[in-house]
Amino acid sequence: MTATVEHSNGTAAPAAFGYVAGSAPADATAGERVITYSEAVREAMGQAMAADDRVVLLGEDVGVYGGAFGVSGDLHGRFGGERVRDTPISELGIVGAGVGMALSGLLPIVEIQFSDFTCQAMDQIVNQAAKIHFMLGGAAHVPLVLRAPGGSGTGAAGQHSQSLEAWFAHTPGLKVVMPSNAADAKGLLLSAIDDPDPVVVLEHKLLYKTSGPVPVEPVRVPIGKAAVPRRGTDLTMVATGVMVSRCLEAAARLEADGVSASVVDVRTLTPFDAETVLGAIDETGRALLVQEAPRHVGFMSEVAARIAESESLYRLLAPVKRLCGLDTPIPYAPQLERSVVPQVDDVVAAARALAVVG
Amino acid sequence: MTATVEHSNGTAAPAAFGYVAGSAPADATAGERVITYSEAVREAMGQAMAADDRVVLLGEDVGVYGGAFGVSGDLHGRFGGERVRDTPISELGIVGAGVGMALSGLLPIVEIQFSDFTCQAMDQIVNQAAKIHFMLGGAAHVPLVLRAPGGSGTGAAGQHSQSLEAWFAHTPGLKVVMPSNAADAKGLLLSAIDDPDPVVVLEHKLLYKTSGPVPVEPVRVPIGKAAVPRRGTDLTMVATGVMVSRCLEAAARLEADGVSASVVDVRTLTPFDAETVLGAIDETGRALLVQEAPRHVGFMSEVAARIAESESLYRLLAPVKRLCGLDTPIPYAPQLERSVVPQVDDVVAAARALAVVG
Amino acid sequence: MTELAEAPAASDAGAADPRWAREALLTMYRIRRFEEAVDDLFARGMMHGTMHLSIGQEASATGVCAALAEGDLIASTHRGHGHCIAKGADLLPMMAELLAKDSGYCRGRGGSMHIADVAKGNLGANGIVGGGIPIAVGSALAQKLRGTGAVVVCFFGDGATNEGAFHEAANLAAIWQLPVVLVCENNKYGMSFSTEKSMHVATVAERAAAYGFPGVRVDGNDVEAVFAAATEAVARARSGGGPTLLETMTYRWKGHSKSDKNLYRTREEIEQWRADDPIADFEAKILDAGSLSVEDLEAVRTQARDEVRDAVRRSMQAPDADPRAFLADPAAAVFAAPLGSHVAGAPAVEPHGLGTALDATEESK
Amino acid sequence: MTELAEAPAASDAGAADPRWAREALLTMYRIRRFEEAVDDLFARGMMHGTMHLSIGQEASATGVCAALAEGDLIASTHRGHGHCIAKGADLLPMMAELLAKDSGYCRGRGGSMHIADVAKGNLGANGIVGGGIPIAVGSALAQKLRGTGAVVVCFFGDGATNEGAFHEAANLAAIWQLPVVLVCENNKYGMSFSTEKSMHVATVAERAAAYGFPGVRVDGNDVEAVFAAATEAVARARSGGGPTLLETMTYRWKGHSKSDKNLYRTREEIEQWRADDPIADFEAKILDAGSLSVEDLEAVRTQARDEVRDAVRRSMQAPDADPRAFLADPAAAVFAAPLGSHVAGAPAVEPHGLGTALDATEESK
Ligand SMILES: Cc1ncc(C[n+]2csc(CCOP(=O)(O)OP(=O)(O)O)c2C)c(N)n1
Ligand SMILES: Cc1ncc(C[n+]2csc(CCOP(=O)(O)OP(=O)(O)O)c2C)c(N)n1
Ligand SMILES: [Mg+2]
Ligand SMILES: [Mg+2]
Repeated sequence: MTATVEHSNGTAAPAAFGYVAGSAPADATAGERVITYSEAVREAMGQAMAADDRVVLLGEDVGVYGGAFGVSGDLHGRFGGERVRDTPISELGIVGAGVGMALSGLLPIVEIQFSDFTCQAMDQIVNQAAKIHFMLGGAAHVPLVLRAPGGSGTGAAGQHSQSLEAWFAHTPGLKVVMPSNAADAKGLLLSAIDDPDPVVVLEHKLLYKTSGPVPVEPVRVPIGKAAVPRRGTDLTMVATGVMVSRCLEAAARLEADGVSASVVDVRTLTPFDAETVLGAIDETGRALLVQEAPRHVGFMSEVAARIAESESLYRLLAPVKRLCGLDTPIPYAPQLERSVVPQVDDVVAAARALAVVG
Repeated sequence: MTATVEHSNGTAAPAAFGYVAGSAPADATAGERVITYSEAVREAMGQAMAADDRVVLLGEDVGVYGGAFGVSGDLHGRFGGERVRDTPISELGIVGAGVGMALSGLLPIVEIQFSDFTCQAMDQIVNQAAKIHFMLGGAAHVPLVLRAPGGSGTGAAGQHSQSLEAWFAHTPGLKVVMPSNAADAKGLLLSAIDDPDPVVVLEHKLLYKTSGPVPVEPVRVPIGKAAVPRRGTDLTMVATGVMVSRCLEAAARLEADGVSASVVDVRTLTPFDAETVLGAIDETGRALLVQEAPRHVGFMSEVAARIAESESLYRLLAPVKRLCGLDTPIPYAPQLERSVVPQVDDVVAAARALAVVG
Repeated sequence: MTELAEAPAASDAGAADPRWAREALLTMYRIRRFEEAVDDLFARGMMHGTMHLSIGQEASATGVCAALAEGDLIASTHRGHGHCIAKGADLLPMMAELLAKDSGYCRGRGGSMHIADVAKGNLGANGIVGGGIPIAVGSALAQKLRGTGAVVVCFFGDGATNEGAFHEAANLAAIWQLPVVLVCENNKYGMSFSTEKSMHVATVAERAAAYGFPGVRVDGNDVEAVFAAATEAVARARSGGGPTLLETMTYRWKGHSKSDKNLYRTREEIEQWRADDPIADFEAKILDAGSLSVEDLEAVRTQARDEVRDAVRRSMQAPDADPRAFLADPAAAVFAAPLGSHVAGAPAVEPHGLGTALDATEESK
Repeated sequence: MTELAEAPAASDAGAADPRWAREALLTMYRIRRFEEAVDDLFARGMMHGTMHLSIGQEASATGVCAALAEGDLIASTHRGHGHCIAKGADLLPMMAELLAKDSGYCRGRGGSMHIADVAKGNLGANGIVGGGIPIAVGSALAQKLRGTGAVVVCFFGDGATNEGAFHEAANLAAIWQLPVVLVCENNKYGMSFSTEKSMHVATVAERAAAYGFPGVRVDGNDVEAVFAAATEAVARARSGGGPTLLETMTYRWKGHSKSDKNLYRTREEIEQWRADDPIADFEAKILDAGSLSVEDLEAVRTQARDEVRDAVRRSMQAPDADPRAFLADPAAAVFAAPLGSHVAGAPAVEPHGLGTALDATEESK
């Protein structure tokens, strides 16, 4: 599971909805080095905090402990407890506090230890943060960043392993990103901090320790742009989160068999970059949609729907194929846990089958 | 907006997952009379409570007040405050209490005043109720019924008008039903009370005052079966909740223009009756998918995905068309509120356009 | 940091001070007349949605907001017209909002339950019981970090104190010793469920014991008493002494909302509380103190009545919120427009000790 | 209604009573040896996931559960091995669960954070901080409505008392005067955040003041003191006197979980608490009282060690949870199998005063 460089060359092009970063971007190819995904997240936060006193981080154990997954690391040492603020175990309270801070001149980043605990804070995320700008007729906005790791693979079982992106993507007023590699982890987070609207950044536990080249400078990856880290001719894999690297690995293996696959990294679920995603599907006429979350009413349902209601439908050479997590909670036992979400072998098998249909 | 009888003849056929009601159903055609949707819900609760002391209702203002929408009505008078229990404003607490009651020999029905307030209780719904049976390896189960009205149209604005069914449908371990008429409101609720698993029953505020024929006897409508209240030849409308009656009205109007439409009432979102829904789409080759919820990653995305990945794809005469709520919160002003969710005119227009494509 | 206007000292204030008395009375009348007009418009089918009226509770909003300085903030509730008016909102855009006009505070998108007047320091009503409390606490944390000196008041009802949001937010306010005043307007019912049944303690105020800050109960129908207690709590907050839970005992004369059949309370109880009319009580005190004349009071009444009539008349004539404009670009309504700075929604208080934007810093690289 | 076994009277119990002392000591050793084995298996890479060990906290689980009668229930936490063992679970299916075996309590689907032994009255561990509290309260409401006479104990940590779930559930328990004991195991930290920082009151026990029921703090490392306090609270609950918040002061010797580098506490603090070893303390008391001999204590230790070794050995040999069987019908794992009655998950207590099922009634029509 290696992160790739091809799709990490984000530039601070205007994001959707007209929000433009205030300065020209640094050149993305200059000054890269290989760091981990979690270092990249930390670097983004550190650079933003150094540059702007309004940026603050709060969450459970983000201080001396350095974060449940070690992501905040030394930020507490660098910026102190006022700006890197440990909180009690009160997800609803701290997301709400983030909303209030965002309404009052700060740029808060709230870390939720596991994305599963957003359940505790759904009112503040959905009924407050997402809707305030709209309900107030534009009189206020909520520049809140919510960071939370999702996903399975660590044996943490049903309440600590969910992939909940579909809920957030279905909530008008939220922007939702899922960085799949270190460079995007940094660049998308910088864009999220920049963004005047609430942005949910869904990181992935298994990716934290993966590495990739990341620009030294605070280079934003625009919210609203998908990436195409690999182009092939026989089928197009569309993936989110940890599934992007699985698809890339599968694509590499398939190449040996003479099957040539494109891989699209959705990156931004809302706003969704239909142009890039459908364009890449049109090129091959076969779509394999891969997500970790359960299939039923998941994000890939939306991608399939976009195909079904567009001209892309006429370019399909085979029915769309979704490869998703089973419609079950995530079990504890490693052998069961692996069996309920797509693995590289599953992607290879599904791709092979799809490549010959029709 | 009139409820129809065609698809209300539920029988207590075995529901999905092998759960069979313990007795033969009463004959559904016998002993019907016209009552409102909210009377039908109340009747189901009353009959279940009369028949089984384990059935209890709890929620905010369900007692003397009779429920925020008057649904519980006289149940408090009939069954007393122990079994029709007013609670403080504590959604998380009362859903959790329902889970504990369900684990301890009772059959609780928890009413949430507006489905928007499930946000407060998501932990108990999603991390507890939905997963306990699975996480405990089957050692316990949670026969909890969660009733909550969703939908817009009453001027209650963004925090009181959401249609959140996609979240619940995407949560493994929950069964999700959306009765669209009075008979189903009774019959699906009876099945939900019968069901050994947690069932989320999403009622609709605008439907509460609509009427339709409802069996006097406690006739269950099986969970897991869609209904086809109208069969046509030119296109198939697939709808949920309040959109079913809008589609039926639209279909009646279209008939005058020579456009013949089927209408499918999904009724059960999980488990989803793909056979009936896709079967009805196959018959016409044109699918108009209609929901009140925002389009992006909504339930109709799943229906579209099912088409796109099945043989139904080859029978399509035109791309699938979704007609959904806008991807915005629900605004307050009546003219704005109407404009963000599909109205009968919108269905008619979309159907007309779809009928001539391809 | 902007200097905050001084709040009137408690000693000057009260029925005996003609200026203060007139202001407080006018505010209470504005609230009452505004809500009577709303009630009427609703009854005549000219208003949409549902309405939660605070008639009978005017002294609480008025006394609390009178204790605030310019730049201070409030977060309000579903029963928020009074808070909004007491915090200085204009009646015209308020009424326009309720009448679904484009000139309403929320351009017709929010309605009664979401009216905010951010410029005046009202962070907004809230349709979610308890929803505003964590937000107010977060705003207070921002005031503290930014060193603005501003105090945040959060209004909520007795019923809201049974929500987890109250608990979590109160605890955060306590541990961080934030400049916030938690004002619980105890009108004896959360919808239909009485405080006797919804909690097993006699007062909401004593719930402060769980957080280690003062809890104070006051006659919420006595505008002077509310003002005095709020002034003390605000002073504590402003001086770094941390939060206070202030419980104002009051009563709503009208039903909870439009669906209320008043089955859970007796006519006698309602009558008894109506006899304790905060406005009439205060008028009697004013006349006792001799600070204003009967004619002065009449003038206040007339002014409030005229302002409300004017707001109704003018908003009736205003253009409706326009779905076509809205539908042309719904995303523009959902997401914030491009902004030079993120600081919007904040009161007109300069950041203190806070640096420049990331972009500016980058440019200087 | 099933008659509940009498809990041992507090007067008989303690170090001086050989039977009680032996049982309590054995339970504490079982917990410690079990968790040491887990720690070891984990360190050797033979165990998956993460583990929250309660080593150092054994007296709390043991003393509380000793106060319970058969048919009473508990709800537990992420740090739940001790509760589970103290409530009578078998070590073999516990260990098998952690080793991802099909014979585990949860068939490998739950792991450490979801172990339940419903038959023994353990409603389950919970991966969600505070998640079990409303569930325990609901179970207590069911006991009351069904007239079972059973009491429900809910364990949670100090950190959990900052969650809204604690507040809402405590309030429900209070207003309905439920037979529930809320046991807060205060080990001074919620992960890394100390109670001094996470709350502005000195004790968790005083938070009971917000709900109007007793709050009691006890030395959680003294199994006799815990037992005595729990016995009183359980008796209150059983006799209709409502809930108690019981705060047991204790300490976890190990890190919060596997990711803990112990940066937030000092070596001295850890050493100081390790010196207050609940097991060694109790052994000293037993020897003081002369109820058991040194050889008796040695026999207890041996028994616990052997039981744990046996559980490890036998579960290592047991078949793994099988993905093929699982994948053959995942829905069968997610949803309940057809059941003649809904009553499962309930303790083996007969319904009291409750009627027949809807189906039966219908048949009789
Ligand atoms: C989270 C949530 N639950 C329930 C409701 C429905 N509701 C609106 S107001 C209200 C009563 C609130 O009582 P209280 O806090 O005492 O305020 P009051 O209405 O008395 O001013 C209820 C139950 C809601 N809006 N939000
Ligand atoms: C809702 C929720 N928030 C955060 C966590 C992560 N977490 C697991 S245990 C824990 C600390 C709990 O502290 P406490 O309640 O004192 O129990 P202890 O671990 O000390 O036994 C945290 C923050 C969680 N599991 N659930
Ligand atoms: Mg109230
Ligand atoms: Mg602790």
